[in-house]
Amino acid sequence: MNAPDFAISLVYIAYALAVLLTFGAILTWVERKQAAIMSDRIGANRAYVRIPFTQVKLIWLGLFHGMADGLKLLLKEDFKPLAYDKLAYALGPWLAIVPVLLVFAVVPFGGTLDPGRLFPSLAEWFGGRTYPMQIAPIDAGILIVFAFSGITIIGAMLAGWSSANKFSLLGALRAGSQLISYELVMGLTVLGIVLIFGTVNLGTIVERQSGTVLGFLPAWGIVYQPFAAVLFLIAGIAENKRIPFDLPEAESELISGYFTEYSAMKQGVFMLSEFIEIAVIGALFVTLFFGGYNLPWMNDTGFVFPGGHAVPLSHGWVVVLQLLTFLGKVFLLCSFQILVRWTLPRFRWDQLLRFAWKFLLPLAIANLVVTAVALWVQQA
Amino acid sequence: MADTQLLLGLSFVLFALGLVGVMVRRNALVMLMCMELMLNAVILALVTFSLETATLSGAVLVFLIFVVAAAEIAIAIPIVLLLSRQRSSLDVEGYDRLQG
Amino acid sequence: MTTPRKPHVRRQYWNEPTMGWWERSYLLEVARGLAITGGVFLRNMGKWMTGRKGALTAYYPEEIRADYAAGNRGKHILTQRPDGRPQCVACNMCATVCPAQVIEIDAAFDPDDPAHPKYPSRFEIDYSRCVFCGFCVEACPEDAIRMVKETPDLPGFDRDRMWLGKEELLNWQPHADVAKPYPVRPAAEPGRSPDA
Amino acid sequence: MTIDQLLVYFFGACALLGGVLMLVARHPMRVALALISCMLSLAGIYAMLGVHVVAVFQVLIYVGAVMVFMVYVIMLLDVRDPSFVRRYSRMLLPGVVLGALLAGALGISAIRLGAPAIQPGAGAAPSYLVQPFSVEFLREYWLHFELTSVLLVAAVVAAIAIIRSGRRSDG
Repeated sequence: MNAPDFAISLVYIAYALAVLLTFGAILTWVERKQAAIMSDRIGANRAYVRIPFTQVKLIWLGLFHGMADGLKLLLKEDFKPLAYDKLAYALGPWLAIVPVLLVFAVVPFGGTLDPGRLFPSLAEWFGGRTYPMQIAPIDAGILIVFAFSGITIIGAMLAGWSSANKFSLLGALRAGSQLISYELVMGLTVLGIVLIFGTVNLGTIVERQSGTVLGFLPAWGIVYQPFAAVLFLIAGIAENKRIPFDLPEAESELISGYFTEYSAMKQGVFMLSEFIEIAVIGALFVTLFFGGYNLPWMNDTGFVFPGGHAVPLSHGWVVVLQLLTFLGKVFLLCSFQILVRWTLPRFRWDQLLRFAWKFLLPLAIANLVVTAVALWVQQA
Repeated sequence: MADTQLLLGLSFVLFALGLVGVMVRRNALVMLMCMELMLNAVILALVTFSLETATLSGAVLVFLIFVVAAAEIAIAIPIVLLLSRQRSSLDVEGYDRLQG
Repeated sequence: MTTPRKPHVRRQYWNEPTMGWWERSYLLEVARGLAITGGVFLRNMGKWMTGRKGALTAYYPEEIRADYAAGNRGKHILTQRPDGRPQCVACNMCATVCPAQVIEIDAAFDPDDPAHPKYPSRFEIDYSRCVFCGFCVEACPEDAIRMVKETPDLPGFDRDRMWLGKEELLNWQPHADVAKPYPVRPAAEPGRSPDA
Repeated sequence: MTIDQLLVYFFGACALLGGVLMLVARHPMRVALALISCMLSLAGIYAMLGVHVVAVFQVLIYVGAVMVFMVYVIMLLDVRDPSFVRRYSRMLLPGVVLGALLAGALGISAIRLGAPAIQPGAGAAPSYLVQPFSVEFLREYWLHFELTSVLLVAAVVAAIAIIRSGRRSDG
């Protein structure tokens, strides 16, 4: 690894962290505001930042509520219960957030970056190398996603078990069985996409989603696998334990489930990881089914419309457009998850597991078999 | 490339640790986990051999070991569950009914 | 050994929802629910984007509800004499009748006004406890306290702000209805000492 | 010494530490945590050696499935028994001696073996990327792969049978 590679990696990591943490902070506000607008209310609008030495208050539709929440969680008393196991208690929040952040390492958030063309003064230093906009372009992309989300399960279970609280323990048990069940469904739905694109490398999967099918449809995964997309989204929402599937932290039954005994920033870390997970699930969905950073009719040089009309763009604009496209799609997905959360009623616990094992899993397997047979027929 | 013999040595030591764990610990669950450690040590050795001989068979064998480990845990855990339900204890020294 | 468990009989309710198999399968209904909430969201969002208000609720302190009842009386005022002094003679009848005991009056002596030598040096109403029953208006012999349609600007971070004093109560927007002409009476005969 | 090599040493030390902690820790949950850290370190070693497939599946199957199951059971069976107070059985001394002997014997044999019989790079270096690896896997070893599924089915059936029999004996 030489200096330019290292610099690019640092830039990517900084970008990914900034994006994820911003999503985590903003989504707390978006969730409240969107819920308010959905139910004819106004929503959070009280927090403000006063410019020092003036009376100018920046309210900005209450955008600073996320900041206020963070500050409150930081400054609150960190109340430590008589934990059953101090080590596991301290480890819980970390195991919950770190794998979620790491998952984003394999998600491509843009096309190919040519820093030499972007900054001509540095062209010599970079020596004409190009970099895919992905922190770790590893060929085992999807597998890594599932590997890391397996670690989050252990985080939730450790947190619940070590709190020495029966509500936490129940929440942890529920978290364990729910996450394992739905991760299985998620893996099986993704296999259809893997079959179609013939790779598990997320970067390649996104590249193969550029272009069009049948002349007008964008060649996105959702066109090939609409059924798998729905199943994946369901399983994804279940994976980040949000409302139709929020049994592990059901407020009305279990106080707040496996992190009942956590307070101050430790609880904040759990909340933050949950909000980041919304964004990560959105990013995965976008990568697998929504064509990632691709816009229809766009390639590395600009737009080429079906009529043969072309709009060439410079490399910088293409990069910016790809980044923005990805962020916009992820934001739409987050918004959709929030819509689901404020619309659907919750499952009962037995219904939740029955839904996973008796409904989603057979459907996912059927989808996989149909896809495999269709591909086999096509190739034969 | 790291030293092959060092990796092999690590694998041996881990295997020995797992073996010692199975022998000296009293808790049934801990014994199971020590067996997992032994399997892990074997996997490390296999990967090292596979790298050393530049063949895939070692890595393939690793996958078969994964499956064996999953099957093993799927059977062993219900047995431990049943034992602990009967004796309400995980202490293997209490399981002496077969001693005759 | 174990008592046989009673067979579970599901209770029938009078308002049991009737669902066809399609609704029972829950698939289309999920999509329909999402469409409804999403539609509401998009409509309200469109209103916000175009500068209209997309909510039924009010910004509470900044925005006064438009739909207060016609008979709502939300604020007390003290009527004034033509010279601007309060008409109140500090008889304490409103404070006595007040069910929530929110009115506090300190009486004082004013030798310069022989007709009404007793006046309130302090007249305060604690709006955090006021029940807006209007008994004080009924009890007042001098027509010195009235209630008007405005609502006091109460919300704040401090409970002390909810005490309105004499100045605030006297500082009303004079309507024709409230500014009652005070009949000018001749001054009291000299020699009669005013009661303290 | 490159940074990769340093990382391999670091992960190796972590794995060793995890293995030792497994013997020392008192509560099964601590043992499980030590084992998880050991497995993650081993996965790190594999990743550093370039065997990405094995590294990912090590995390996916061992940490994500086997250890989750283990932790679940430890959580569920919070049994307090003498094994918490007295960690070691009567076999402590012979066990440790035997373990040391085994490690020593293996180590000596490894040293005496010296260079491997097959020279590295004798054949074409295999690719451990997911796609070539899985193609090779399913082309050469498909029968073994299918047989493992039989093993898994047998395991599941056995597990269900065990649970059933336990339930019957409970009454």
